[in-house]
Amino acid sequence: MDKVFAIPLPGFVDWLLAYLGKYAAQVLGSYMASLILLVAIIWLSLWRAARTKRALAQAEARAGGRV
Amino acid sequence: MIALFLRDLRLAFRAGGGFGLALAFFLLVAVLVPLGVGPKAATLALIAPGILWVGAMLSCLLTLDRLFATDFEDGSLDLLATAPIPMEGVVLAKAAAHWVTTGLPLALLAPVLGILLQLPGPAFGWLTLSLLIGTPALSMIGAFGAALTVGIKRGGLLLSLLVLPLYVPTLIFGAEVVQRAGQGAPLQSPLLLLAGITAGALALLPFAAAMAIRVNLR
Amino acid sequence: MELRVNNLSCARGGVPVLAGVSFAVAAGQALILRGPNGAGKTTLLRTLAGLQPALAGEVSVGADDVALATHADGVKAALTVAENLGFWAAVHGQRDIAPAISAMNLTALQSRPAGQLSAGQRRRLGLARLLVTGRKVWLLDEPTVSLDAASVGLFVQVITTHLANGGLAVIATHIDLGLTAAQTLDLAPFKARLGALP
Amino acid sequence: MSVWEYANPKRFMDTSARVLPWLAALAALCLITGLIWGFFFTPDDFRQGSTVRIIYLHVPAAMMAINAWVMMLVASLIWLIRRHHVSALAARAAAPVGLTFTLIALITGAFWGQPMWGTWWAWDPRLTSFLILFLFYLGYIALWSAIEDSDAAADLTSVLCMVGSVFALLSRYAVNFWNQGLHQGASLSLDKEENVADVFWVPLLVCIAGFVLLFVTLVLIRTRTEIRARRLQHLLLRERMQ
Repeated sequence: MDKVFAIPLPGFVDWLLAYLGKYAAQVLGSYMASLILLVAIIWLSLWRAARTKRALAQAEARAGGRV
Repeated sequence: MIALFLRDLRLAFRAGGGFGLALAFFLLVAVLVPLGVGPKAATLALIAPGILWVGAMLSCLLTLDRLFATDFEDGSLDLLATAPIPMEGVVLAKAAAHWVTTGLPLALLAPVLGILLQLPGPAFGWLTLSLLIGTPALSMIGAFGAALTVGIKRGGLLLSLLVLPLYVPTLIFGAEVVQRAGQGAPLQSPLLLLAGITAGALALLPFAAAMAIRVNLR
Repeated sequence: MELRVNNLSCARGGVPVLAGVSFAVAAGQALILRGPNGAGKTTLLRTLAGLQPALAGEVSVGADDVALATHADGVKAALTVAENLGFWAAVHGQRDIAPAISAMNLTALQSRPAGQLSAGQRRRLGLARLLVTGRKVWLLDEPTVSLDAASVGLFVQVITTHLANGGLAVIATHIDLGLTAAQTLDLAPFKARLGALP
Repeated sequence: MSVWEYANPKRFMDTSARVLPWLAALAALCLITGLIWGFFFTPDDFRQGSTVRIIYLHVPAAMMAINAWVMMLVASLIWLIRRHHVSALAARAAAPVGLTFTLIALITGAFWGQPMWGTWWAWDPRLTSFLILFLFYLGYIALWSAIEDSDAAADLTSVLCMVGSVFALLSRYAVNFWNQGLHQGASLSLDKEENVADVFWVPLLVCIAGFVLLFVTLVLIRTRTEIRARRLQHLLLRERMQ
């Protein structure tokens, strides 16, 4: 399985660095940082939504029909 | 309102009123910076306006979180809310008392600290003048921050997080006046803008602060 | 001068405490609020004083003829008794604090910083403040807490003279003040059930 | 009378439940196509070299950072005037998202300017005002979490948002004034699109749409969570009162 990945990966990285030229560090850096932040806010929002939904369901169950 | 202003002044000068606190802190800042930055007159002269203004700002901040908190805790704020003076008046009176006990002495002490920081000669007068014009805004904005955090336990840290970003315009224009005075450059525009911000803050913020206090008293 | 309240409901910190409270207090009358702790006595007084917006219902007295006495007396420890009273007098546009000082028997303590007063003396100073406001409607929250028997007698005297010259009072208290012109209102039946969420 | 004067959260919850999947899919679609298109299929800028690719992250993030604050301001006003709980909670929900976009704008802006300014952070007026905006977001979020009673918190944060907006504008102007001599203006000004060749233009628009949709999706998700959290708090309160 990893053999399939091994070949193109280093090739891809070299190709990418060449493609981006002199400022590869800046471009990759900003894209990596931005994607990490975006994933973080999305994951945090979804995780908190699920946790609150679960806690609410339990509370409503405990409260029974009297709500 | 005058009665409240005078009472606060009396309280500040009484034991434990914290009158000298802000001045001592300001002196400390002016002493510590050269120890950190090094004694070279050239570098100190360059950063003196900024350091003096930032020092004045932080000194103002020190006594702000107790501005309403003591009255809130001993019930005076509730009673003041039912008194004939409008809450906006209460906020203005307390901000004025804070200015007289903190902002004014800072402005008068600043030239002395300017000497410590090798401030260029022509800038001394303007330093005091810019502080005199700018510190009322610092007190008013600070009073607004104190009104927001009056109900919160240990609100002091939150107060500085809320208030310091609001100090940015006053800091920039205030330090700019002193900077340009040192270089002999024309300084009408930063001076006028500084005065404009102070006027705007004194005119509008009492209403925001009064609303915040009414919400916190609910 | 009359205090009319009808169908008042109020909340504390967003939680409903009382609902459908109605009563009227004529000049010269006093109303004693009874009810267990947490029944909403303080919340009701704060709503009448205008510190809190009522959820529903009306209160007929304006916010500026009301004088409130809370658990915390609003006394500054660093100021002397005279200075404290002088401040509150100035705030309310009065000048003369002598009658208030003599009424609550504080003459001997005049120049003593409030920080050195006992709880009872401090409470007497808090109540003396009421006399200095010159306001007709008194809202008193447990006024006799930490007062000794003599001081309670003194306080009852002050209330009686206040009612005699046309004032009125709403007092949340557990002890029997022995006021002649007083009705009692028990707040327990007005306890608000938590509104159902939509 | 129910204690919460809701702007019928029921209707909001139902409509947002229906709309959310579509919004999320559309946001993902726009973001992915825009970024890939901009990253791989546009030529280098003759002056900027490949750093121009950062435009596809920086400009949308910067725009959304400002629009998020404006949205919070409008939501605060609606709360203060009409007492709609949903708009107060929406303002609270938008703040962390706005904070993240400001961070993205800051980082990408700094990286983008690095070759030109020679340092990883330059006190360029635009970047500095985003730094100040970042502080405003921090203060706003901190105030929300510092107050227990949510009605009082909504009022206080609304006032802070309004006062903060005025001072943010003042700071924006003051920072321009303060930085006259330090740095010559960036050769490619960061916000203006008109001097961007059209080949960059279309993918940039797609990225901006992607960011807007992402913002709306996240705010909806977070607002629903706030409403549920409010209801949970209410139920827990009842349990304690029983």
